[in-house]
Amino acid sequence: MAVISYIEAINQALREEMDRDQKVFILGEDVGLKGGVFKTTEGLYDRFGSERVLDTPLAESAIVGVGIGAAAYGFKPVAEIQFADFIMPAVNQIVSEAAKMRYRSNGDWNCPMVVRAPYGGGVHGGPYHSQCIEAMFCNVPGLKVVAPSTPYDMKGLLKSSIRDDDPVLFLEHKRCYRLIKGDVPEKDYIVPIGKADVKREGEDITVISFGLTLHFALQAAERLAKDGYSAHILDLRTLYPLDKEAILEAARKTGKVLIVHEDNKEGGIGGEVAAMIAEECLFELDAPIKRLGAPDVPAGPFNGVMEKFYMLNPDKIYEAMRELADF
Amino acid sequence: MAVISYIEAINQALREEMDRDQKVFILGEDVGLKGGVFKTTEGLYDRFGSERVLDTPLAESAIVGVGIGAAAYGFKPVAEIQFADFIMPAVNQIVSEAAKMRYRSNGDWNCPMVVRAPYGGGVHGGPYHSQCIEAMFCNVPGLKVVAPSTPYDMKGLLKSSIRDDDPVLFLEHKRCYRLIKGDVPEKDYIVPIGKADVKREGEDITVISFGLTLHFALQAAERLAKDGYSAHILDLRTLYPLDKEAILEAARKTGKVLIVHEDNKEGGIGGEVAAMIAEECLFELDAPIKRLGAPDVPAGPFNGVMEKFYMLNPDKIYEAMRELADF
Amino acid sequence: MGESTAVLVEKKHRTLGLSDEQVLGMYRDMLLARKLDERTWLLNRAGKVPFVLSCQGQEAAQVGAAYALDKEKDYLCPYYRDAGVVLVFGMTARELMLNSFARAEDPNSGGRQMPGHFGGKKYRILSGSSPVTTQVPHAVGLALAGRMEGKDFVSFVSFGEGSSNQGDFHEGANFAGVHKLPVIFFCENNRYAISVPYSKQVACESIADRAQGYGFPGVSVDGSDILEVYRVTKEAADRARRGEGPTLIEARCFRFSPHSSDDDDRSYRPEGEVEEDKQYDPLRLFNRYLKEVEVLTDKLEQEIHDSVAKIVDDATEYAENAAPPQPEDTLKHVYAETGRDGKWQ
Amino acid sequence: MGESTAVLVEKKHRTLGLSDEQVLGMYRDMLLARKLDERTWLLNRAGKVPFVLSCQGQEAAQVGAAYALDKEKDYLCPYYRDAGVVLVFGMTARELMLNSFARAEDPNSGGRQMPGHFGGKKYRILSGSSPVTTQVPHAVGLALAGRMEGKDFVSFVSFGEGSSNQGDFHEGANFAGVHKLPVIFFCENNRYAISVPYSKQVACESIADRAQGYGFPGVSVDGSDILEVYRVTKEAADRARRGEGPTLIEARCFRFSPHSSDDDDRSYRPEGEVEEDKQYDPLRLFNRYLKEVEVLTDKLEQEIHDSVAKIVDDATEYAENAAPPQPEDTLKHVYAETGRDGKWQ
Ligand SMILES: Cc1ncc(C[n+]2csc(CCOP(=O)(O)OP(=O)(O)O)c2C)c(N)n1
Ligand SMILES: Cc1ncc(C[n+]2csc(CCOP(=O)(O)OP(=O)(O)O)c2C)c(N)n1
Ligand SMILES: [Mg+2]
Ligand SMILES: [Mg+2]
Repeated sequence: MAVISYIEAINQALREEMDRDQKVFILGEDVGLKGGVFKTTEGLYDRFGSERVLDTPLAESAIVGVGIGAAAYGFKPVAEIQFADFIMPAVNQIVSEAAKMRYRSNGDWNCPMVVRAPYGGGVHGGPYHSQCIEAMFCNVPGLKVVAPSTPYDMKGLLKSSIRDDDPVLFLEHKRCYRLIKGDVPEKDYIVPIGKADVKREGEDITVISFGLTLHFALQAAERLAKDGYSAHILDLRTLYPLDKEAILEAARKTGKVLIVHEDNKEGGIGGEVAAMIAEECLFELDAPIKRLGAPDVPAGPFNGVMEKFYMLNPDKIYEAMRELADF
Repeated sequence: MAVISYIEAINQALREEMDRDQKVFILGEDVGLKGGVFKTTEGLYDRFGSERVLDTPLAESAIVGVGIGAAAYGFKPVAEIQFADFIMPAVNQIVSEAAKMRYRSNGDWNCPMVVRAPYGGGVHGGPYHSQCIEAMFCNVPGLKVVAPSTPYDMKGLLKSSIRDDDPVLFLEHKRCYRLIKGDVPEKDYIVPIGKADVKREGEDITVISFGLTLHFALQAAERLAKDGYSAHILDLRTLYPLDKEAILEAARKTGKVLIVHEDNKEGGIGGEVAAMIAEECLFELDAPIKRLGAPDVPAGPFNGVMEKFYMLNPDKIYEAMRELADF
Repeated sequence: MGESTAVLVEKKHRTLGLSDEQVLGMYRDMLLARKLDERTWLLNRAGKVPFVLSCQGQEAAQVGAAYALDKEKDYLCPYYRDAGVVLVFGMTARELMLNSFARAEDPNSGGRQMPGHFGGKKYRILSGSSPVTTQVPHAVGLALAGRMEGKDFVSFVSFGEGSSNQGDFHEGANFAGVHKLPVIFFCENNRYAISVPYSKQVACESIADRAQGYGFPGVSVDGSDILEVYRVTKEAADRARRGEGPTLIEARCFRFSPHSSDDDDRSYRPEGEVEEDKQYDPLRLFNRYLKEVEVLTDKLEQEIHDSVAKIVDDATEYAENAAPPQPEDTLKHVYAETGRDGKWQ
Repeated sequence: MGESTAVLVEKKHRTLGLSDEQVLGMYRDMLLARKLDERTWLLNRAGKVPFVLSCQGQEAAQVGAAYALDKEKDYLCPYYRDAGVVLVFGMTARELMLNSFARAEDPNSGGRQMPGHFGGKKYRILSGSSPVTTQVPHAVGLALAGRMEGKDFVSFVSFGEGSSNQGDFHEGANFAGVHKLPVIFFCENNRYAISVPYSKQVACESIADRAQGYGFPGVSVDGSDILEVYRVTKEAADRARRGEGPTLIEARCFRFSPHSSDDDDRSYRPEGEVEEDKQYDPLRLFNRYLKEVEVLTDKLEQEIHDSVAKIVDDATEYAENAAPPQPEDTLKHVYAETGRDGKWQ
């Protein structure tokens, strides 16, 4: 085991998968010579050359669309969208094409590609370098949406996503890139897509989250522990399709559920999580299903004061956890 | 009062608003000379000319983007997307631009435009002329999403949307176009955006729906009445932001809630509706919050047998209602 | 002079390296495309086939272009009118009719998609969708994949002129231009996008003018002249295979039918226009050529027409009687069903 | 010969109808843009301003183009480097600094957007966003609105050459071409899209080549030559106002800075390239011209530099001391707050 950062885990996963399978290649803006604006692809251009780490023109629909063609042929493209906010021009290719290729061809063709996209706020990015975009894609059968929170999950899930036979939208929280560090085994391993993970065992309340807010919740749980309450924390990891079984199990465990995500509350994926619980184990609950998200305004004012107001943090999450525990 | 069809209500609303306000104009593919592929804009080209009923090149991002520019200037564009499925290329303009224009400019600019889009299945449209697309947009602050079910609401809500100072995504169920008829006053009236509407009073169960399935639910309610159960039916009408108050009131009314929509169940807007109820009035419920939607596969196989399997209908809804009533 | 013209014209297909058998095959494929198309309209009016998208008027462009490609290795991203293209690449009349009837056995989509949404791995035809122009970047991706594998196949993508106004055309063409990929961008310009005439769609004279902005050649060709279409497409394919990059071809065609079986074109097409356009019926023009050069005799013509009629009858009967999908098939093929390592279960 | 050159050159701005005062104003605006830019880098390195997007190297293109427009009526959809454009249209140094410091009083966005995201109704500058090229169709929409109202304003939209590869460029340009709208598409080609050099972005020689595909003129101009930029933009504006439709202009520029304050260009730019490019520093070239034609004396130069320095100091101080937004301001302006009939409450 070695302690590495969230971003290092990405870089390692990419490198190892490219070593392992000649069909894996990367395409995107500035991914080559520059190694990506966040340096996620650093060193790969030198190692694999300009054809397998392809600097593309500035055109997201083509990045995904060209990837789809190559994937249908049998390659394993890993397309990078520089910021998740800039995935919008590629929505048609992702939703109408990648996600439906298998279904519409009655299983004749498929589209094994990964679309990586750094999302999330807290980086002084303003309204177009801060958004959470998962809700837009968590209603698209044929697509999988993955969003790891730890270096271990990151590496294992990115590998799974690259090896998957279907398209995966792979969300990386950019604030986590260098902030989050953790143990990662030296040898090859994968983490299965579609499985949530308990990140903390507890008895009093259940918190369901992912990404940056998962870490905030873990911090808040420490503080809550001092109050005498123990929090059970589930990391969704895969956002679509959701791991319903794990969600229900976690909800039943304590009977008090708080769902936390960075995205706006209304229409965020917390709604689906809450609905699953309310449909399947309502009578096992001891409290209303609480949700904590951003206010329903466009994500991420640039000004620091406003950004702080907008973003969740461990304190805000602690308050909500405490309130639920007291319920 | 006159009995008119759902599509006639659209045509009337457009004509009256264009008569009323010189700043209203229509743009889209085939909206002019042909009067639209569904004939929603029939007669308007003759009445208002080629400039106010503008046949555009086949390019959805430009249709919306050009509309945004004209709206910012002070016009009231009504952009038509020929089928809701083809809105995908315009997602960037809708989500990044129209919806955020007011916010990002600190209120200096705004974007009073309507984007009309015929959605929904049951018309032998296959995977690209059948989709429900609302879930993709019901998480976008700055945008409003409206989806009327009756001719009365259609006319009143389309007028409100055109008069609104902010962008409205206006969803028309294409199966309802000629299927649904109803009373509409002769004189000018509007229906406010943001308000749900009780379409049937009842005591035993609450059904929350909109669009085509709302009508199916009304039919099912008649059948259920013969079983001795009365259904309370709420029509959401505005899908974003949701009318939380009305939703909670309807849920409290019977304590048993079934949410029905044509869209896929997972990630459909039923999740948000259920979550609101589970968060705000959980202890007033007598049954789990049930949801009925399409199976989680891409919408709308072309083959009739499969399409029938995929789509909801009054029978399927009746079964779910009856089960909940018996609970 | 009639003589010498005939000789001159005769030289044409031979000069292009096409044998008499080949041009007869081309004629047959055009005719088959036309006759299948006519049949689907009848079936539609009889309530047996819910939807039709026509190739009528564009058969020369389609068959001419497809013959210029290598059926054994090239990849296709056709659009919904391209019955003529996919027939040449091996799709059978039965398969096309299965598609029209949306039967379980339809190799394109098993009845899941509307007719005209072609696809078939065995023919190297990538599955297409309804949102126009999305196939353009796909073709570029196929070409990129071929280049990475050191293959010499060409990737052929077709679309209407209206569709060339979508962003995906621009982005795809530019990508191919930058990477000099072996792609043929084939625009079938029938001067209408549903009801919108050419003058309201684009302001350039020819769609081929757009190639300049991507750094590769653009060629405009009479789409009713199958041999000319063959010639320019062959040149493009040769260029592509030599590693010299993409070509944009505009084939100037006519649309003899309404946009689709749901459309009534009388509300927007000038009266008599279609009749006038039919002067340039590619089928008639090629028939005339083949007779002039004495490759097609009256007897041969009769044989071909009879055999095509039989094929169409057989295909119709076969497809009409073929089984529909099972209702529960609706749930299949959303994701891969059997896993590899790390795969979805 | 030196003499006669000077005279010839002198004729240049006069021939273009520009007075000495005007060219001095242009020089001042270029200098102000440059100096404000330099200051924000210092402030960034000092930790006071979180982000910088630079105009350095593109000032001649920006100021030259903006001078060719009518500040009293034309509309702008600028991009993030266009400090030079918005300054000419009236945005003040203080306002730009308020933008950099993300203060409440910032007229562009009240601190909501990153620096360089311009907007201001009073200046007819439509608010811009970060996803590149979305502003192109907006400019077309503004022009359409003007046409519908019978106004004769021109709509000016600028973007980088990398951004010209987005679908929105194509769709917007085509729309304007079809409807012959008064739009100037102004591409500031600095040969890089962040790290990606021109050769990996496009395969055509000049971005102006793309105009042909939209049926209107494309012009490539030396973006370091402010008078040439002025000339071609003036021509485009005149054409537009005469109802003759759009023009695409490529201004060949240089990027003297890294892409942004978050970028380190040493990893991808050849050593010495920037230094070499600085031979064509538009500010220096214009200074030389103005001196050659004896419009700019040493004394005047000193005065202008001093006054610009003062303006920059004042703007910095003003903005640094200006109030930040209130936290709760975050919740404002999602929708209209006061209703008209039928409106959201
Ligand atoms: C993105 C998108 N928008 C709209 C449509 C509806 N539509 C189908 S075909 C068509 C016209 C296509 O015209 P053209 O590209 O010229 O091809 P043609 O049908 O003339 O061969 C339109 C508008 C669509 N399929 N996809
Ligand atoms: C749609 C979109 N994709 C990616 C980005 C990230 N990005 C910002 S600027 C830029 C490069 C722009 O290059 P160019 O258009 O040449 O303008 P320049 O910065 O060189 O002036 C990129 C890739 C973006 N802002 N928007
Ligand atoms: Mg056409
Ligand atoms: Mg550039």
